[in-house]
Amino acid sequence: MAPHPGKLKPATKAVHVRNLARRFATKTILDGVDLDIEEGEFVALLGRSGSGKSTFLRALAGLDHGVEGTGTLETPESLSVVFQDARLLPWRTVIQNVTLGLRGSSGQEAGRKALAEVGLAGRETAWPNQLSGGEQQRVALARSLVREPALLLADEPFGALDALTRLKMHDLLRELCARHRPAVLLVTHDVDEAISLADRILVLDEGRLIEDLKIDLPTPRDHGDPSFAQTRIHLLSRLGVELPGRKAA
Amino acid sequence: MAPHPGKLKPATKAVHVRNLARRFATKTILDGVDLDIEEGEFVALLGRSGSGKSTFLRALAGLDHGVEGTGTLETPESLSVVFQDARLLPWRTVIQNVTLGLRGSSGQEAGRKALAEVGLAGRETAWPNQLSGGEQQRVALARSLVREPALLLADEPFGALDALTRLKMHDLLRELCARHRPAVLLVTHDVDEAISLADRILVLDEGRLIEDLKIDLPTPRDHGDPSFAQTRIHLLSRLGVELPGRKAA
Amino acid sequence: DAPLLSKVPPGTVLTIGDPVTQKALEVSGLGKELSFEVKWANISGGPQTSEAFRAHALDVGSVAEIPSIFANWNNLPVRNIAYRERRDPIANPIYRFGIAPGAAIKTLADFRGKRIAFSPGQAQGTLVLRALHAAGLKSGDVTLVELPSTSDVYPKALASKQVDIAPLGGVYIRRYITQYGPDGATLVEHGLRDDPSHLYAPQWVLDDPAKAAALAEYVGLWARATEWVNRNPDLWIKEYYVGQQGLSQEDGEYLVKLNGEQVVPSDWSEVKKRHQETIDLLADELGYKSFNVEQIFDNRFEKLGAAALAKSQ
Amino acid sequence: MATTWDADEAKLSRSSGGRIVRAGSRLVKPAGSAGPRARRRLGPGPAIPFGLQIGPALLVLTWVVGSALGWIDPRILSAPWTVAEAFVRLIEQGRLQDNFVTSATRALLGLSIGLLIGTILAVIAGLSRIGEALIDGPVQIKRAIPTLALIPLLILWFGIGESMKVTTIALAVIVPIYIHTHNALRSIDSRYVELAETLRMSQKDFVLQVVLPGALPGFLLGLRFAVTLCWVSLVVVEQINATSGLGYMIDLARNYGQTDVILVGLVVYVLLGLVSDGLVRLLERRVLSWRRTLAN
Amino acid sequence: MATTWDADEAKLSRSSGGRIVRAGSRLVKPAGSAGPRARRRLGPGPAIPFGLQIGPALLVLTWVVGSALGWIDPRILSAPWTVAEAFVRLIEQGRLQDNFVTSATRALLGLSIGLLIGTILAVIAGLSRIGEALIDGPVQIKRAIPTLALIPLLILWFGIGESMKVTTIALAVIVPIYIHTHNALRSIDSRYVELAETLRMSQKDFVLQVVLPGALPGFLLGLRFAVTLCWVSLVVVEQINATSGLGYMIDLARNYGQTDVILVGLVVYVLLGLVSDGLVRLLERRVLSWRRTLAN
Ligand SMILES: Nc1ncnc2c1ncn2[C@@H]1O[C@H](COP(=O)(O)OP(=O)(O)OP(=O)(O)O)[C@@H](O)[C@H]1O
Ligand SMILES: Nc1ncnc2c1ncn2[C@@H]1O[C@H](COP(=O)(O)OP(=O)(O)OP(=O)(O)O)[C@@H](O)[C@H]1O
Ligand SMILES: [Mg+2]
Ligand SMILES: [Mg+2]
Repeated sequence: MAPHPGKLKPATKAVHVRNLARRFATKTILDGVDLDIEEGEFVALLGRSGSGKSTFLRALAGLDHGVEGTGTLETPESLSVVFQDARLLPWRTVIQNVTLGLRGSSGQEAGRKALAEVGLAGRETAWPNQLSGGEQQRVALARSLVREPALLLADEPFGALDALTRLKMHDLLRELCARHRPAVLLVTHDVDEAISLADRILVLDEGRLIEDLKIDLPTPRDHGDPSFAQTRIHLLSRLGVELPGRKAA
Repeated sequence: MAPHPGKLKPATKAVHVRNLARRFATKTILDGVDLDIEEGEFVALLGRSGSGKSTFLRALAGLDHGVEGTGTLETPESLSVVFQDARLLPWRTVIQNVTLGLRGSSGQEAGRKALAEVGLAGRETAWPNQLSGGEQQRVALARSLVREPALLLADEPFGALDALTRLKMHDLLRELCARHRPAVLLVTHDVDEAISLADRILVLDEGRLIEDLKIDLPTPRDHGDPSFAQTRIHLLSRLGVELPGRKAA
Repeated sequence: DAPLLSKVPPGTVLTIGDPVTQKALEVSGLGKELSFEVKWANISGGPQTSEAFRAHALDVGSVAEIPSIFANWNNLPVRNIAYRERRDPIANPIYRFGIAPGAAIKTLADFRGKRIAFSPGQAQGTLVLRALHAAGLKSGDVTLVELPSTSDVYPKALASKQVDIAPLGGVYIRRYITQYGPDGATLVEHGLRDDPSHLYAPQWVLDDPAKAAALAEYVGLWARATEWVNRNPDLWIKEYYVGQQGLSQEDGEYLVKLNGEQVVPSDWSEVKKRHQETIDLLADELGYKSFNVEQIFDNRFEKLGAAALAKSQ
Repeated sequence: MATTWDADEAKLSRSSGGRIVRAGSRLVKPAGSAGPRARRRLGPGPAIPFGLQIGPALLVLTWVVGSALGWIDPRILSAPWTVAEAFVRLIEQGRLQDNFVTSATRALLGLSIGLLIGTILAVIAGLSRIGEALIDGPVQIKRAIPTLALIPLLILWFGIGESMKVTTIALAVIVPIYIHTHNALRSIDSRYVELAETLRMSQKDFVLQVVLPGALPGFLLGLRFAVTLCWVSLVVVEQINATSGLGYMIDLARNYGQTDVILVGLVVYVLLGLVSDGLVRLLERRVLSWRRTLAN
Repeated sequence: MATTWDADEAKLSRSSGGRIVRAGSRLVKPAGSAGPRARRRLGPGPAIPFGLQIGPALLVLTWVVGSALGWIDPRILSAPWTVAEAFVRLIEQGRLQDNFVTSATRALLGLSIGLLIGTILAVIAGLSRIGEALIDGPVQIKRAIPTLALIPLLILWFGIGESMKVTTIALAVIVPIYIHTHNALRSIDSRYVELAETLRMSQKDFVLQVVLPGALPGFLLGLRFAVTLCWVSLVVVEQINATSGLGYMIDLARNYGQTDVILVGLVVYVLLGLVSDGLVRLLERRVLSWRRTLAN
């Protein structure tokens, strides 16, 4: 692929991807992905297990040193990643993990506040391995949010959370988006979650984005709304779930 | 608490727990839990993040060496755990992880078959860190299933799976239960998943089981069924989610 | 002491740490005359030999005068059983004092106030003490710098002017002067006798009649080997220095010349007198209790070496 | 046919049907006390109090009993009381204390310098390929050359004074510190490095928060080697122009064949080694308290 | 104001608005080739080909140039060509080969025995507190005693023959193998131990599948120390009743002040050390290929 480093997109595009391909050995994972995300846009990415969602996120974050591939990528420098695993440094306390690399007492303060927002006030000095799975995930979320990035890449950040905590985290994320308007790319397995949060939903399959759906429902979105249900059924069918009368979890 | 090692329950109880308490430092996590699970019974356990579900499972599995506590526990010796993290040995290949500790070529054969069942045929010789999050979780599931335990303790075994893969795994689990009739204790955050799989649903809160609900719906269960929806609403309210018109994810 | 048996009982085994004689016996063919079994050990030097004695791993060793003295001070009863010296000891000393480049030292008397390399417990160390004694100095009149005498530590210490004086032996004498002579390095002769060479054995070996008889036989061969080396310098250079020790022909010739001719006297009274002086000096300088020299000589062996030589000629 | 596995306050039994029953209360004391064991525990279990002291104590016991019963030839290995007498004598003469102070100064000075240099070299070589290219080879070379053979060169460069001794010790210490820290650094899980990259950490923060704490277990293992090495090196360096010091004391005694003094020296070495190692292990337990490993 | 970060086949630039642009294709060669770098990479980056050989090569270069230009006094450090001549001479005489074979036999025998015993001791002490109580102390004691000072005792117990030499080397090797393996074993993440417990693995399977592979990185680091130690120990053991061997050769040359032969000996040591260490590192890369660390 010919490089086009000169053709910078207008600054309103937060993410600009053209013809992105990634391969592991003989297996092609991404096969010509094109994507633009506007500033402040909230995009959800769905896809089967093993379809390449994490691979795509890692490419966007520039973490795939040494992975074979081609394509053009443009992202803001200020981006933040919530990894699929919580990825807390085991040798730093919870608060140290949140404020990693932040400077001064304002960083400390912000870290403490973010921890409280994810419901972990008072656990500042615990070691990561003293937390439950969901608690670890929330610390990782707090670590990303406290940085107020221009682009937030989140790989199933709510996977280990119960219904109530999950709703709280949705509210937290919405609030953050309203305040700082970051572009968000959220990987999730929960179709309802995608519909209720995102402006746009992508489905990745066989290395390509086979679906790019604008969601034009009013917020807050009602799960009972017929168009909500219709969108759900459409997306599930794109994911291969075609069971009328049986609603996927 | 006075020990009652003599009072063995009749053998039809797979799990027999009385007055189980567990504490970390000053924090009481389990505070007098009583539970009986019949042989072949499928029990789902719901609870907020940090409510002590994993702690309870670890106590049942006898893994909480050195955790402070009291109570009586009785479990079959042949039990198997799917941990909340996939917990694959990074230095063993996928197939070696599945057949860990199994003997002979029959073990190999069973391992290969289990891998195929979770959709990972052909990935036998990959290293765990070459798998996606959901793939790792499925390997861990295969490792547990291949052992055909009398008691299966599974800590959010489907958390990282997409809708389709998750349905397939549900079917796989149901099939295994039909064949070997193990007692199952499944921790999940997905209320619908709990309702569609379990014979009984427990809710853990503040160290106690605040709900013990028999599910008497016919199988396969229809998510659209009014009593399904009612059960969902009831359970969600027990989990603190009380938003009429807004259905939790 | 029980008189020596005239014949070595069959089955006697002796472990001998005397690699030079071993080679001489081999090259000269004298080794074939040994009537008992020998296990050779490549061990030399006082501390090592004494350690091997202590472990009962060795029956006899070949050293200079000092080790037997220290062994007796430290609970290891040993005795000298053979003695040889150089034909012209003052002209053919083993050691000379190397003088650091630029240090104006011409005689022993100039040692006052200087830094001297000193290795306690080794022959070189004792030589330093004896030289000071001869010059009428006490050890407090100089600075003794403790350094091991192994390897080229002494020449290096002299060359880098870390010490003013150090006893040098063997090839190091010549090498030091060729290398650092141009910078002003010199040598000083000490004019003392530093030539005694002994065979010594632990008391428990000497108390074993069979081993004692074997030792007696060995002393005879040892004397004849010494004489053989005196007479066959060329073959000795070729077989030992060049062939075994890996030296150049030139170095071999130099060492043969430096060693001069070694003789085995039939009378120990002279050496005992000098030995007693050394014991007294060391006792005085190092704070040990002096003892009678007779304690470390086994007189049963006194005549054996010279007798064997006389018989063979 | 229930088998009781643990009688400590609580019961764990196996009933006939292949079932595990556990009952009773347990109060876990701060560290290492045994609660009722759940299933066959594969780890080593809780620590035995003063467990690490049992081996050495048995050795001393063997020595005492063997000497008392005459099994050990005192010419070969002096009896403990002979050594104890020599110990007392050396202390009364003030020699042991003096030698110890001299040696400790040298050893600790060399240790500190070696620690600092070794760690810095390891970080440079660990984080930069060029640094590694320049540093790693020379350290491997230093390590391949026996110290004894290096001494003449060190004399040439550093003379025969204190600086040569401290340098030799520091050079000895650098090796394990460098190799362990470098290895530990390079073994840090790449997931944490990725994390640091996305957090846009400064190089300094990366070193201080990710690399050094992550490499700490390796560094501490290196430190365990370093603390004994700095004592052991004394025997070599104090052969050169020393008039006091533990190594000097042993060297002198070896030259004269004073077995009891040698043994006093060795006993002091052993004590120093055990105490130093014990201190590092204590430190290890404290600063690595975040770890959950087979050991606890 | 776009800065190009990497010119390798592709472009990574920073545009003025704090944005990162990457474009172009990259074909990743099997190992270590640099693709376009995404963001500032905090790790050391891809390996430099033959990087580890650069340091030693520079040292040799300094030696050659320094000697040729007369900066290095040949009395202090013989010139490389003098050493090369000695090398050739020793090989022609067959001495170097003979000595090497003798030494290699001793070293490798000692290494094998030490490896075996060290690993077994580490596993026993790692998995049982009683084993640790009995084994750990004595190993620490061995380690605290300078080999030089231990020799007299070893002579007492093993005589002055080959068995003493091989034993001394084996004892030297046991220390790093034991300590590293034991430490690595104890550092295995308790999560994997828990897993093994729930899988009802046999003790044997636990050791073979969990403990040993998990402790392998530590063991291999110990092996790196062991392989150089077995060569370095020769200098000490071959002072005692040896008639051939590299250590003996150096000793003899030291007696006669043959500086060129000494240097040949040291060069051989360095080569042996570098090659042994390199082999273990190669092995490391192969058997630890499952790891994703800072290094790759
Ligand atoms: N280092 C690697 N080497 C080889 N194959 C890899 C590697 N990393 C990932 N893969 C494979 O690439 C595919 C895509 O992986 P990826 O992690 O992107 O999936 P995913 O969509 O995130 O899946 P999940 O929802 O399960 O997390 C998977 O089949 C995985 O096995
Ligand atoms: N080793 C420990 N030390 C101190 N507190 C701990 C420890 N392990 C767990 N906890 C605390 O105990 C509580 C229960 O943890 P547990 O892992 O059982 O929660 P959980 O119900 O599984 O939550 P999740 O759904 O998030 O996984 C949590 O608040 C956790 O922080
Ligand atoms: Mg993924
Ligand atoms: Mg949990």
